[in-house]
Amino acid sequence: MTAPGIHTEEFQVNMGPHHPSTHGVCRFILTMDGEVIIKAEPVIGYLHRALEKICENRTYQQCIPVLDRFEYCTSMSCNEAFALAAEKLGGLEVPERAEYLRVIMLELNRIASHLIWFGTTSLDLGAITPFLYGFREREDILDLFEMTCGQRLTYNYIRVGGVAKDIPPEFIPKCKEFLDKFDAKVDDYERVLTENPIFIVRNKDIGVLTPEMAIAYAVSGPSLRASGVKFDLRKDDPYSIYDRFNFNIPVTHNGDCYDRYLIRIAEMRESARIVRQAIEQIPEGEIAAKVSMNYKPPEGEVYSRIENSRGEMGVYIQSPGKEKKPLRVKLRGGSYNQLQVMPELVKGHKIADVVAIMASLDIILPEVDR
Amino acid sequence: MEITGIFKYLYEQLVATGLSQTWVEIISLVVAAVIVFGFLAVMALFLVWWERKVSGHIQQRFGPMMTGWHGWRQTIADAVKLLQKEDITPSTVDRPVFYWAPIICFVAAFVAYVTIPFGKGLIVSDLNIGILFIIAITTFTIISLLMAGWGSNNKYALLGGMRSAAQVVSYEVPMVVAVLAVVLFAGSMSMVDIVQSQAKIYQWYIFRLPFGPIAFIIYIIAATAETNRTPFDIPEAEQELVAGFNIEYSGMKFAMFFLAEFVNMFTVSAIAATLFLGGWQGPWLPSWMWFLIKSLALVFVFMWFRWTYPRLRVDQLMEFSWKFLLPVAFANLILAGWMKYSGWFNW
Amino acid sequence: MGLIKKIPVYLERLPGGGILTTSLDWVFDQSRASSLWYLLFGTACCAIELMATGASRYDFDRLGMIFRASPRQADLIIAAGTITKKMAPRLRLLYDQMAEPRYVIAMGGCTVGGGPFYYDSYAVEKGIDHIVPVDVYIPGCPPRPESLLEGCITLQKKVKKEKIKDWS
Amino acid sequence: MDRDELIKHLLEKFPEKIELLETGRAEPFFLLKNKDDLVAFCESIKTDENLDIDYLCNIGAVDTGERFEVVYDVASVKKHIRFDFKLRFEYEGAEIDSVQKVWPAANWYEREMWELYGINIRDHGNLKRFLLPDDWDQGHPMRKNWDAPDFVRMPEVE
Repeated sequence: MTAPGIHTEEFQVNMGPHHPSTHGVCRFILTMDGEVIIKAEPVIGYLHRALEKICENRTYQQCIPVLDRFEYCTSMSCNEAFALAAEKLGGLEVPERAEYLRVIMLELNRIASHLIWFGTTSLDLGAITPFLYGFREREDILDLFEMTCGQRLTYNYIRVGGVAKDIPPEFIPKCKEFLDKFDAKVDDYERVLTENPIFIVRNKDIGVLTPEMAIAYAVSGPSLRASGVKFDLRKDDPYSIYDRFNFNIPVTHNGDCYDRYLIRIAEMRESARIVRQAIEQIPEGEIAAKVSMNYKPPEGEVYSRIENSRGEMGVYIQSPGKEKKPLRVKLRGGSYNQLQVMPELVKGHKIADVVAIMASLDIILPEVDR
Repeated sequence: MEITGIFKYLYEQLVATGLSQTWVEIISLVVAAVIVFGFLAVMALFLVWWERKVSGHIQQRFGPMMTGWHGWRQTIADAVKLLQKEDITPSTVDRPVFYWAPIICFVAAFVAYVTIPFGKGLIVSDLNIGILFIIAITTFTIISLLMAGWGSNNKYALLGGMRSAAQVVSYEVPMVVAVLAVVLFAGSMSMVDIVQSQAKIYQWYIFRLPFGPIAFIIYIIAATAETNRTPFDIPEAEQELVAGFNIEYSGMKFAMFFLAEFVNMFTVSAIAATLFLGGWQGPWLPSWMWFLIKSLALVFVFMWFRWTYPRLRVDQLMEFSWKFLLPVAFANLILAGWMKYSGWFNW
Repeated sequence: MGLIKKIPVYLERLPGGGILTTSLDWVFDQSRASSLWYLLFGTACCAIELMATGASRYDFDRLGMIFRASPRQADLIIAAGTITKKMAPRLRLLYDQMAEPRYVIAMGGCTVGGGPFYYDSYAVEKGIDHIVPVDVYIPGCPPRPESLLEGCITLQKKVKKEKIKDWS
Repeated sequence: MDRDELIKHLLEKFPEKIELLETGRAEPFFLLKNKDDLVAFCESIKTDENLDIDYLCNIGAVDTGERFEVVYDVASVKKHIRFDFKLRFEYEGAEIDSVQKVWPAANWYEREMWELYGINIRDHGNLKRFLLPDDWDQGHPMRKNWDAPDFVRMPEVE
């Protein structure tokens, strides 16, 4: 690229671990020729908190609060993944009302996580105001969560065998009120960013992920659906009661940053639809099966996975039988594989694109480092 | 309520004291410099506070509230705090370059006000090459950005410095061509003549269709790039280059860069007001008040840009300037030339 | 900085100089307290609460605190989130790069004393006070934005009590 | 292709190599007897056109107190198949082949297994430390018999 006579050598830049744009603490060693990146090597482990080792010394109910910190943007889905696995192990039956409460909380948490993604994506591309708008709606959802489980971020609400508490009477009206105004708000977001020429120019054909590479690197979730593969665990490997709601799966085909943006905006609307249907159909009844504090599932192992806002979140549990603590808990997050594929996506782009690609893949580091 | 009278009265007093002519000149220029410097320092502090309030209300929050009514003392608190900060000069730094960069940036920002007319007769010295002088001075900021980038001996600062030099140079050219269109019509480069050529409201260059509005828009776009503001704030893009060229500066050196940026913003909008919106012309209110209203309106437009637009990538930014802005600016200049020659629009 | 440290010594000798130093103290402390620029340093869940506090409902900017990306211009580190053994030297490096009157808020249980990762975790630092000197501890996992704001106000009170003489 | 067809298909394809573990759940669980034909087994299930396993969900190592186990959870995106299989081998000489050539996603999973458990991965490519601090010298922390001076276990409370 440079004139033949001039001697130029590569230039190594250290992006992270303390860097305003990397989500959490991830470090990239970028080997660059001028502004163009030749090789990017992620260095992780700055948030490795040994969650799996902790879960080996906890009973099943005690594991739930530890797993809240596994993926703190959507803690509900971490609880759900673990609870599903533990229930499959012991063959527990979850009452109807608990299933509905779980779906409502999961989908609200997916919207909240997408709003965090929407804020940080616009922040990374330089537009600071959409970050504030995204967090304004998220505060309403957090009020709903606070009403039921008292916490804003790490809920410890979905337990093995059901849910912790029933929703207060004013939850449903407040939730309806939020849902009614939410669609108009998503139109606002679309007006701010979707047709914004600078946003389009910064995201079109940047970091194109081909379907083959996506499946080879086990990328899942919105990033996989943006590459044209219609694969959503809620429809293809249905768990809990997702087969009772009708919602569709947004798919686009050219797999660049802009498509991943469009997919997540559409998913926010779909989740709102699911929550609206779940509120109408929610039956009465008790909210948790009778599970003792030191619940001892029979000997065996299971890998159960659910659709999280960042892809497939899987929990593998092996129980030794007569113990109240699991022998081994292996956690799998969606960002783990997306960060693994990122060096391939980043080659040949500029340093400003690394930020755009990372924001569009919605990578956060607790899922990667566990 | 014209305040030019006060200066005339002071000048006569000075002459009456019987000092020699050169001494009188020196003293009057020193007094003018101190007044302009004081006005601009206060204006910079006000602009910083105003930007935080405007950004707050655009983002549905309050902005500074705790220091005085609606936080009016906030920027004073920031300035005094920056005074107390330890002024770190890292050991590996290229000492003279690192030391002089903020000073050049600061001085360049203030010297441009020599030929800007604040009101009727309120001008430090009315050079007949007024606008050319201003454009020449404002390009000094490139040198200071490069010096800051190179001097801090930090990879991010170097990247930030290189980017800012490339950006300001490439947006200088369309800006000059846009200003040339106005100068062509006004017939003189002195700022006072330009303002006087826009006596009536329909004579403002922004309303001189078709070349006026195009020149105004090109000027505003180039001005946003000139002052490194979004959507062109590549040099200190927090997300990519941590803090761009001023990554190694702390305490008073950083404060100089920070204030210079806001003074530059006011300079650019003052020039735009003088060239396109008829400077201090305006009914009823005194002339200097009109000048302030027009400049602050344009400053608000710049702030508005910052809090709505994302950031462009470096190569897109260069492409936009060379491949789009410059051809349009030249076409506009030719159009202005034809309009002037054909005399159709010469009202 | 050097010059400012010597002012109180000269002022004391003047008659009535004491009043001047106290009023000078007041001006410096008020300005330092009401414009604490915090460094963008969030590692884990508390970083999300830090962002939520920066957002419109619990706005940080009301206290005059804006985020700065470079440690040189920040005078407050809010250590938000778990500090693992691999991250500890980075935190110390950032703290050393900050300009002199600097403060640290330890936000969240993990930074106060290991939090939920105190038992059974081989990779988490049990609290950060042996890495950086901490001024205000905020318990909670993650602490609510109100408690984070209350922590900042406590830090402001502490800053308002400092004297120029005993600057390090 | 539902569960019984899948089990019948796999059992006839690899009669003596694998055996079904009774878990009574939707996803069948197989045990690969000999760990040396791991790569052959993975390649055949990937290329087999009516299986088409192209999506590797997860690789997890387990230290059951007396031996190692490595669990592979695989799935097919197109055919909606999902099943798991695992290997069992003793502590000393713990060494398995890398399945990176079959599924590139395995790279980091194997690297993590090597770092936290000490299971050596043959011809892996870049077996470097990436989760633990660079100056970590206290062995492989995820093993059951691992201990360290500042490692505090939660006290039993009844």
